[in-house]
Amino acid sequence: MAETRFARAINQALADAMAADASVILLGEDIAAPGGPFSVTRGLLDKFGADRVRDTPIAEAVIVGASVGAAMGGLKPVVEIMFMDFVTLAMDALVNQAAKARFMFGDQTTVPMVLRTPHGGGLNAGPQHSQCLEAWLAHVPGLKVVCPSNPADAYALLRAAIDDPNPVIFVENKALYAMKGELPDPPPSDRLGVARTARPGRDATIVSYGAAVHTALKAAEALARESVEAEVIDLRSLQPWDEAAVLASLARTHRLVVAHEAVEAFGVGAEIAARMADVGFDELDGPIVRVGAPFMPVPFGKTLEAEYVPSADAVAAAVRRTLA
Amino acid sequence: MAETRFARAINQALADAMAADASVILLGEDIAAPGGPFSVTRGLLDKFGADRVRDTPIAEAVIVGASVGAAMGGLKPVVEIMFMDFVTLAMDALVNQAAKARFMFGDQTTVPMVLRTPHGGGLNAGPQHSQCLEAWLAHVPGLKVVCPSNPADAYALLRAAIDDPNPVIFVENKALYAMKGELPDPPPSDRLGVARTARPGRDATIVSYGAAVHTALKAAEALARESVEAEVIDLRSLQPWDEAAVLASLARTHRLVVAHEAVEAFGVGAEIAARMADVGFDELDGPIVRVGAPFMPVPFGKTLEAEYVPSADAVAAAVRRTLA
Amino acid sequence: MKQGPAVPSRARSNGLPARELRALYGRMLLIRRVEEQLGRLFADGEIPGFIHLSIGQEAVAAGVGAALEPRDTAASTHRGHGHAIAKGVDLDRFFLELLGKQDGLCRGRGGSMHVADLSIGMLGANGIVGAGLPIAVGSAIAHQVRKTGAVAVAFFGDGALAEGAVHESLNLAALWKLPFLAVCENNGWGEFSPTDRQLAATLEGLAAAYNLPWTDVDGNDVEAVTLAARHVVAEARAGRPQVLECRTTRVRGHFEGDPQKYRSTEEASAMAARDPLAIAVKALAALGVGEASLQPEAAEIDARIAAAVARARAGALPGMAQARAGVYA
Amino acid sequence: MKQGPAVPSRARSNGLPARELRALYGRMLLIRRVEEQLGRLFADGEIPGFIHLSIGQEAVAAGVGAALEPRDTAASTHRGHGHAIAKGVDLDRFFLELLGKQDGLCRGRGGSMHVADLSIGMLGANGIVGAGLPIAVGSAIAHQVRKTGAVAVAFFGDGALAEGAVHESLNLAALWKLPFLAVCENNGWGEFSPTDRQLAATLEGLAAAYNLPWTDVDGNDVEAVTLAARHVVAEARAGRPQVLECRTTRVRGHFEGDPQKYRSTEEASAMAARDPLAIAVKALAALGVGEASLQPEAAEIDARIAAAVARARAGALPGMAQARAGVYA
Ligand SMILES: Cc1ncc(C[n+]2csc(CCOP(=O)(O)OP(=O)(O)O)c2C)c(N)n1
Ligand SMILES: Cc1ncc(C[n+]2csc(CCOP(=O)(O)OP(=O)(O)O)c2C)c(N)n1
Ligand SMILES: [Mg+2]
Ligand SMILES: [Mg+2]
Repeated sequence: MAETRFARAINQALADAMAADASVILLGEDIAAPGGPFSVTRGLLDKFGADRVRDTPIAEAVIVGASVGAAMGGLKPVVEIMFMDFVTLAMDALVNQAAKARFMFGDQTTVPMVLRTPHGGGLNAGPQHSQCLEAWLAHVPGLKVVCPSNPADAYALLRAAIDDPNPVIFVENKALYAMKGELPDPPPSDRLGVARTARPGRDATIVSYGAAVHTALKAAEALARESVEAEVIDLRSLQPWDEAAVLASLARTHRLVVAHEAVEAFGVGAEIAARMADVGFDELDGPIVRVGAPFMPVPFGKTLEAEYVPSADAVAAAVRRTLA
Repeated sequence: MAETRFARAINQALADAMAADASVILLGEDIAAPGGPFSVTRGLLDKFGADRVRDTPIAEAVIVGASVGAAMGGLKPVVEIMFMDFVTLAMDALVNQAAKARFMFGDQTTVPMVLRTPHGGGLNAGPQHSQCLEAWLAHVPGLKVVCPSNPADAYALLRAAIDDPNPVIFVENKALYAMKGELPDPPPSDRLGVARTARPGRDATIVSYGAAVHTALKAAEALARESVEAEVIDLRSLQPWDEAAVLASLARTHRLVVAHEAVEAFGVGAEIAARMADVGFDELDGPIVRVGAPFMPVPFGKTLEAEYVPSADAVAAAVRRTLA
Repeated sequence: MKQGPAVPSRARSNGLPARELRALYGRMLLIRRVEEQLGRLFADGEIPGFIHLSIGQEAVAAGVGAALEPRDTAASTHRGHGHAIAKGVDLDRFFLELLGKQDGLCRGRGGSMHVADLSIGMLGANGIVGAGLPIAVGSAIAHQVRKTGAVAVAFFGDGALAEGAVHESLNLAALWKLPFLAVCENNGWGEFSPTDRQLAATLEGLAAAYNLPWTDVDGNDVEAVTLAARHVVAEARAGRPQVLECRTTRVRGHFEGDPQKYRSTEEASAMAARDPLAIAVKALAALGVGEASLQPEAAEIDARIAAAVARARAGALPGMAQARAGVYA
Repeated sequence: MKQGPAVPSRARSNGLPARELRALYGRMLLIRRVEEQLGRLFADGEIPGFIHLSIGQEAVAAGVGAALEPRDTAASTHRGHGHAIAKGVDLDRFFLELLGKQDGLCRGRGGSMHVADLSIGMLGANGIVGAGLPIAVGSAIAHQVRKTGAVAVAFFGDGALAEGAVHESLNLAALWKLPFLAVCENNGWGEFSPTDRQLAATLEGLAAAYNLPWTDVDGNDVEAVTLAARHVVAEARAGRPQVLECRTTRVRGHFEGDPQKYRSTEEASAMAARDPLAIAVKALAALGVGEASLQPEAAEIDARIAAAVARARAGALPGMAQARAGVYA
């Protein structure tokens, strides 16, 4: 057991995966010599050499597209997109190539690549450096999407993502990079698609992922002071997501709130809510309430951004509303 | 009143908008001299000249990005992306530039552009020429998204989209291009965000848009033979969408089905369902059932694609299920 | 064959031996007859979707294909039948795919625009203009890292030069000295518009800008293409990425069914004079191989195709359950 | 000033009159002092987010800015303060924006990376590398269609040359003969990596490929930049799109707070020798304008900035309701 920061856990997962498998390579802007804009890849160039840890030009379309070709050619590329907002420049490679190659070529190939990218606000980085766009990718058959909420999960899920034969989008909330947490020794392993109960409770279920899990936990604490015991489910994996776990929780609590930092409308929470309004309908004793960012670009100004990012108060209010 | 094909109604809307406003220009691959791959822009080059009707290089990123700059510069560009699958190449321009310019520049400018693009299957065009990706764009604050189901709406909504000071994505289902319908004379005008009741009914509400409206209507006919009267709501506009109309229908029928051609998971229907599971919860007497494409790329083969595209049977079964 | 400044000037070599030229002719004829057969099947409604035929461009596929080794990889375009055949795709499974059948190369899920055969390094046709280049660049990275000794080739059309991804790819290939070859099939058209109305640049100029050796060749002369391809493939294999531009002719419409109102009759006759098969026949005659002696091979090809078509017609349709199971590995 | 082949060779002109050079010096000094002030405010935690300073690159902004008319439009980059100031942005509203205040140019919603002032044709800084070019191309289309007689300028860094959108833009501008000028600020760096490790191409070569006249200028010599810019702006205005490459120096880190471990002390001293302000001071001295006579202006600038900062600090914070109302027109 060692106390490790989130960013460092990712670094260690990359290092361990590269040590275990010579076919794992890293690509990205300023990831090699400079060690990554958030220092996530620091030291890996020295450990594994310039052939396997590559600083790329500022050219998102080709570095993601080349990752597809490299993955079809026997490598396991892990490509970094500096801010999730920039996946807009690599959507063809992700959606029309990576996601479809296995299916459209009749199961001839796999595309074992991982795209790591940070999302989320909190840095006042403004409208083009803060977006949470994971709902797009979860809508694309052939992609998997993962979003850890703590260092141990970051390690375990990244190892699982690299081992996965399919293209996996690994989303890292920037606000979590500095977070400390226990990283068991030997470090944990896991598989994709399994949720975790972050806090048990019987009165309402709060489904969340990434940094919003901590918001949900804060809300649960506040609610506990009102004798409302909210169960917090950390999805960890968004595509596939653990429908059984959410349904099982709902069957105990009969109330559902879904919380995430992404824009609420047409966000990941919509799918969770919609699915539960179908398969979980008989369990529902109150409206399904979502908490997400308002329908606006992420504002730059400090006070604006602080109001923009969904708060524990908002999550607690949502739970109260569905219990009312 | 004149019987007009869907493609022709779009052509007329473009011609009328260009005649009415010299700032409307058209951009796209093979839209000018060749008249468009689906002949939608036929004749417009002759009518309005090469300055206003421009064949572009095969370069989606710049033609959409340039449309943003042109819109900020006093023009009203209508840009065609040949297949919706290719918006993957223009997402930065749409999402980081067009959608945000007004907001992030503090209301200084508007971006009055329209992006027309066909989606949907039925042509056996395969995994990269058939996708329905509108859910992505509906998730982006600053964009509007429209998807007409018939020639009159295609005309009216396209005129409204061109008049709108915001960037509007105008989605045309390829299977509808040949569809005939009445185009009133003078042609209809409308505003964005208003749904239409395509068929009234009291037993269940089917919410749909685009080509799937016709699937829903067929399902409603079949259900009527079983004495189930389904109301079919044609959303027409997906962002913003007419929540009040859907809620009002639900308040009468108490059962909800959402049907579209896009992949069900994380699709547009998720938002409708999630919203109704919140604000419409008290009205619901049965599960909300969604009907969408299965979670797989659009397959090429005839029989596969035929099974892939959601059927009237599937919609009818969904209604029966929520009524059970 | 004209070469860019970065390649040592090299006179058109003594030419290929008759045996090799004959084999190339056979390969081109196979492509031609397959395309013609596909045209008929499409007209008869037996092929779903749309298909882009490479008639008039066979020499590029055959010549480049002949210069490649089995371990080499190739990413193709929407007009990819010739590339697949030249790389050595199984004809039965090719036709099965085009007809959307279960035993097709892609199990009937991809069709003409996605024909792939990874077992022979054919990385797939591609429905997205320009998208094959990043994939081939990535394949070249795999070759480089894994030291396979192989080369990755990207075929692309002249129209694709307007796409940003093509530039990003050329830059990366040049920067990282990848075993990469970019083959441009310059047929003068991008769909229904001449490419000179789409491009302000020439590939010669672009290659020079990226410091990539550029070789220009008559893409309808299979002997010239083969000789040039051998040279550039060898260079690429040695870590000197290359650009090969093949001037060629799109004889049919952009896709089958295209009425081609935008083309002149002069162009058609100019193209006829440049028919790659006729050029090869003439070259063979000069080497003493008479046209009559080529007949048996033609008959053989036709029989092979007929058999493939028969099998494809008889092939089972794919089932939805298996298709759905193929989304993830 | 070195010019590409497509522009008639033109000797460095006789130079600017002292009055003009002095004004340019003043503009550069304003940019420098603003940047320095921003650096301090950032270090003190008064500026949210991150900021990229243009210290060492002032001559590009001032020189190109001086060659533009009010009706001309300019799209900028993440390193855009100088461009905005040179185009004539209101300093109070600029500082208000950087501090995230309600009366900022963007009502506190955009900050440093999105400073825009449409009233003076400043189309916005941009957080996406390369994204300013398509926007400027579109602005040039608007100028062309609307016959405004104006030019659209895109500033971009050398690192942006790897982005596909830049190529698509150069091609379209050349093809459509747009009143368009691409200004590359070549400072040798893309973030923390030298651009020669990112680019296999030179802009000279690329411009030549697109048939765009290319002009190379010492980007730290404001006189040279101004003269070159006047020429290329006039050409662009006449429908002959242009590329202007300015060799310049990024004196600070990529962003404020960057410890710059990747840079050598030699580079720092080489940059010091090329300081655009010092170069201008020397040129002014040669024209008889002594350093002492420049002091009053410096004091004026400092006072102006101090007032702007004071106003910005006192500025009201933006409200969420108004922000939300700004998403759609
Ligand atoms: C990204 C993208 N844009 C547009 C298209 C539509 N399209 C298919 S082929 C083609 C023309 C391509 O021209 P070229 O690259 O010269 O190839 P050719 O057809 O001449 O072989 C176009 C525009 C596409 N498939 N993908
Ligand atoms: C599309 C995109 N990729 C990456 C980044 C991150 N980034 C910001 S500035 C920069 C370097 C740009 O270098 P250059 O264009 O030379 O401009 P300079 O910083 O030297 O002025 C990078 C990689 C970004 N903002 N946008
Ligand atoms: Mg072509
Ligand atoms: Mg730079």
